[in-house]
Amino acid sequence: MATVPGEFRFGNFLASIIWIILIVIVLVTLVILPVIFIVLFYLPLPPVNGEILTPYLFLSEVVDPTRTLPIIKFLIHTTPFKVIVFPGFVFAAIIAAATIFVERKFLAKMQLRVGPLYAGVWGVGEGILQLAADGLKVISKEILIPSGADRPIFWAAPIAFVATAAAVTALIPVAPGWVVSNTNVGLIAVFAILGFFPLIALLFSWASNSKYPFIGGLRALHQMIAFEIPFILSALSVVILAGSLNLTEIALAQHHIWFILFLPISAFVFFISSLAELERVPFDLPEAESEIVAGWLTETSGMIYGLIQLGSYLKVYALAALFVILFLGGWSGPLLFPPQLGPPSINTAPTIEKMLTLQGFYNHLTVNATFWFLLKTVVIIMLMILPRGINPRIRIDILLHTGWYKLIVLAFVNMFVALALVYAGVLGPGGSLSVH
Amino acid sequence: MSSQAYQNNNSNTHYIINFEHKRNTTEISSTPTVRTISSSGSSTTTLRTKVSEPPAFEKGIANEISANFGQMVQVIFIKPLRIKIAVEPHNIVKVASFLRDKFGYDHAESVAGTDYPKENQIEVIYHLGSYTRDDLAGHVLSLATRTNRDDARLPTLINVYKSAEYHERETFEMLGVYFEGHPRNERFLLPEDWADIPPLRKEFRIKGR
Amino acid sequence: MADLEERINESQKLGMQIIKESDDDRLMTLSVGPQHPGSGHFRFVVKVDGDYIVHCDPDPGYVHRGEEKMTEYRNFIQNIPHLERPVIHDSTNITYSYSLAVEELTGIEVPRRGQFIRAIASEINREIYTLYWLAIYGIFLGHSTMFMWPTGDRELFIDLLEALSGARVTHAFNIPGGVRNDIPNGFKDRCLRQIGYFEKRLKEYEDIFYNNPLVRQRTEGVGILTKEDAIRLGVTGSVLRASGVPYDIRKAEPYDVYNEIDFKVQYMKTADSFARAYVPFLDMRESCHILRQLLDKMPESGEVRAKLQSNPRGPPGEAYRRVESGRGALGYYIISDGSPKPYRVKISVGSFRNMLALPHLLVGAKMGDMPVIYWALNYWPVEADR
Amino acid sequence: MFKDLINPTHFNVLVGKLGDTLIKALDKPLGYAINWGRIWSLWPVHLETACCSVEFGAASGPRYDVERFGIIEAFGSLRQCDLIVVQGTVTRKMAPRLRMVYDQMPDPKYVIAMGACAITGGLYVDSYNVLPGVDGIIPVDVYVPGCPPRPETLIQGTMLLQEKIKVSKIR
Repeated sequence: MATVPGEFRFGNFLASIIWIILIVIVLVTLVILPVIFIVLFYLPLPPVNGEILTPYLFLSEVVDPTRTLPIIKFLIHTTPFKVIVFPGFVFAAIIAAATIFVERKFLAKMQLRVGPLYAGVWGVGEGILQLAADGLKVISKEILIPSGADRPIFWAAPIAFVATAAAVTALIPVAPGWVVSNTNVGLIAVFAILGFFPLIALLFSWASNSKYPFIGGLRALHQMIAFEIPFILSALSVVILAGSLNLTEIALAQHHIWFILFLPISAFVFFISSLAELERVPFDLPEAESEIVAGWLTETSGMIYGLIQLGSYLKVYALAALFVILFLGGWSGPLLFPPQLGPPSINTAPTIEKMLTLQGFYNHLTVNATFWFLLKTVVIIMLMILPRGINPRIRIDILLHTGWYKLIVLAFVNMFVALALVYAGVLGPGGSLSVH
Repeated sequence: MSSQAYQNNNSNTHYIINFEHKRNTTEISSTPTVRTISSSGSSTTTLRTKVSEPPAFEKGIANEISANFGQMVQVIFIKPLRIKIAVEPHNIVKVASFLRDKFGYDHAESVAGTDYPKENQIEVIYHLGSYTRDDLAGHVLSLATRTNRDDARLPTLINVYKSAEYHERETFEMLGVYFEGHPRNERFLLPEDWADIPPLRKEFRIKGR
Repeated sequence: MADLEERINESQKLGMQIIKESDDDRLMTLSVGPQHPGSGHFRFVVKVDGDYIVHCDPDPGYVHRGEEKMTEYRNFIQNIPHLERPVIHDSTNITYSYSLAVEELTGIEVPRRGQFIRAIASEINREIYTLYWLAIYGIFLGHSTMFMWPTGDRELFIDLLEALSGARVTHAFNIPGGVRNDIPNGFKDRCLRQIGYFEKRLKEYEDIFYNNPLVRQRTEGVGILTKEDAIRLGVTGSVLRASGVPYDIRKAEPYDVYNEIDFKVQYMKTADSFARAYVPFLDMRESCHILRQLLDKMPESGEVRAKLQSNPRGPPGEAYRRVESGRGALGYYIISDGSPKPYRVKISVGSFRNMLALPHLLVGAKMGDMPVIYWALNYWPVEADR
Repeated sequence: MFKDLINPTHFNVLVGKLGDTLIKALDKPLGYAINWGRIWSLWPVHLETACCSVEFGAASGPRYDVERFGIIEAFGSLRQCDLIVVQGTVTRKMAPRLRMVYDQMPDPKYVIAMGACAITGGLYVDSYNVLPGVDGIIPVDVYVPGCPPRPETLIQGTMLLQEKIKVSKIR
């Protein structure tokens, strides 16, 4: 409801418009242009299709469309882009944000209600901006640090939480070439990083210096340690079949037959222990509301809470993607996308049409791989959201009992099946069914 | 039952409750029966008729109690499903354990304290019910005692009826009746910093009235 | 050991005071306070040794509003609105025994149709209360769907009572002398339709909650209240019936029209938290059955309310009447001294009596069992504090 | 809109509206966005003071579903919450706890006094243990009358609070 300001005069209105135009001119000339020049003149620019990219060439190419595409293609393949945008943080953050929104709507529909509705009312859809609203509010809230709290750890732990979650996403290959770090020991690196989480939970709860977080932190520690071993054992049987630790090779090994057909039990064990790692509902003990007031998150307020929530949903994406790579064959799937977007035209098509069909830029294999990878990850994420609607929280000793006794045994069972397959020569290195 | 008068020959205090209501004269155990719940058909309710003969079953229980305790127990009234007996404070524990063991009144439903400033007395009534005996299922026996209002002290019935623990504690807080032997005669429902007199006493006026 | 002694006396010389590590240092005292999501308006201090609860001390009184004192300043009819506030979602039952006691004192006789409508309203209110209790029990177990489904179905019952009395929860419908007004036409088949739908929904509750293995794992064998303990502690209602004592006031001391209804008292013998959670569920199913009988036995026409003089009063005397509310036997002990205002009203509620079982059950239980045991006692703090 | 142009007296009002939206949208874009964020994600603290909590539970149920407005009720710790709904009577024993909860909450916090007892002591104004109205201990933003207020009234109360936040200055 716009209220008419008291003493409004037309002159003020005009003055404010001129004032704004002035600010824009000043900003552009004094800030933006110098930055561009510095980037162009000081940073060594890479050669693009044969010629050294001089600043002037770059500026002229910005105008000529046929040249912009190769530059973009070049920029995309550099590592900073991979780390920040595609298979790295922003991609995972977008999926994490989508997971939060979908979870609230999905849960609401399961509970016969509507879920966030009015947040994005400008015709954008029925609640799509709810996440933006939560984010903005959480950013703008005051951060309360309890009096006896250990200040440095209190600040470091949430940042470390998000960092480790992002680190896990960095190791996950989304498409054949698209992985941040294609190390040969990819799987072990993932488990090493996942080992950080209980440490961070305990450090943070210890630093917040109050009773309920302390209990929550201990529970987080017990829970994650108890479920680390079946987690690794179930992945071990995949390594036996795939014959290598490198995640890309594991995904490639399942080109014909996904490992879930051979290792259903260890897939189940992997899924259950990833639920426990993520503290999802059946294993929601570290932040059990009705027992220990939001567990180790009790003292988090404002942005610290925001960071931890972002980190935990990044972890949801990371572990879902890990499940997809280990058991559902990563990005293997029927080819759905045409080799070129446009008609099979000759090279001399006008530049605009070439640009529209993303001539030098569109690679149908990558797009197809990413599509299938995303499809499977979304399915797994929905599976991870489902138990929150139908299951209660279990008690800490039942949790530890299932972790130590039941899941480890199950993980072993499937390992024998894997070994039998390898010795029978069906799969594994040199096996009849295996890829190479 | 307008004004009850029951005497207690060993202590010379007379327990006479006389309300201003002067209508009917003192009767020891007149039992105005309001409603006879007949099991058949509609429940006929007789309006305030004086039924001289109280129901047999309750009469039997009351007689057995008074036979066993003679003068110590005073039967106030016997109504269908309700018996009220009055006991001296110092032998209430004996009567209570007798009731529990002999008759199977195994739990105390509630402890109601009432303040009679005119007689300078506080009456505490234990409503005893029975879960074990089926024929006693609907019955409630009110065990009443009276204590002086100024230093109200009563022996606790916790050892006989564990279920009366919180009720007695609340009566202490609300009426100031100190229960000897009760482990925790202290603040229960009222705020910690309650400095006023026990609120359910008649001279405690609530604001504005 | 010698140097330890030496160091101790030496430090005492310096004025330092060393306390030997007693039991208390190992225990951590937690206040499950009025703000804790695991305990509504109620606080209990819990001493925890690791994951086991060693000592529990309930501290009610956060919603003590002095109902009993206020009854002495209002006449019989004026007490109805504020006497139903302790359990606004079971308001017909909590004022039911008050009306019965006042009728016994003042000698009013309730017409037959009024008694039937009163019984119908109290059964619907029992459903509303139990559904709210079940919803909170779900959220205490972390089962958020189990909060939403009963709360949703409860709205339909609230519509029924809203048609009856005009208000969503605080009906003030049950007054000494009968019922405030007659039922609207079409109420009967609307009620039957709702009961039919509800019985199908009860089946679904069983599938998602009661037969859910995780819920079973979490509640079975937790907080065993043996039959002798239940009787000794004097608990009442579903807590008592879950320990194997088939005691229901509607059967033991039938009031109004309940002696014409044949229904079975639902009870279980396993005496653990699951039994205490399942008995209210069986009660809900049984009260659907009762509602059907009430609806077709109700006389078609007739008065619903006895003619009352302006300020009903009766000869001095006392009355103690009880009713089976959602939380067990709910009794009113009213002493009248002949004036229209009651001389003393003592409300004996089920929650206050069940509270005694809380420390008894929590000692020795695990931290995770705390909400499971606490809310299975069918405890509504607002009513316990009165 | 066009009709205003013709009538000169309304010209100033039209321009006023334009100027106002312009100033608000541009001068404080960030503030406007943050206010918008706070409006659509009010997280109430889990504090039940008395019998109105039944109606607050019904409000977060499927039929009235306050989560449409971004109000999620199941928050454990009060560090993450920014809205206290005083659900009913505040007794003298609950008052210090209520004040303590209010102080523990992070800064942009709002209070809705729900029910007649929270506003003025309502039905229990003459009881010896009840505060006549909660304004004495915590500053109240929105009063929601009723005993208990229907969930629709509660939602209207939250919408009033949202209007209040929309025009409030960014602290």
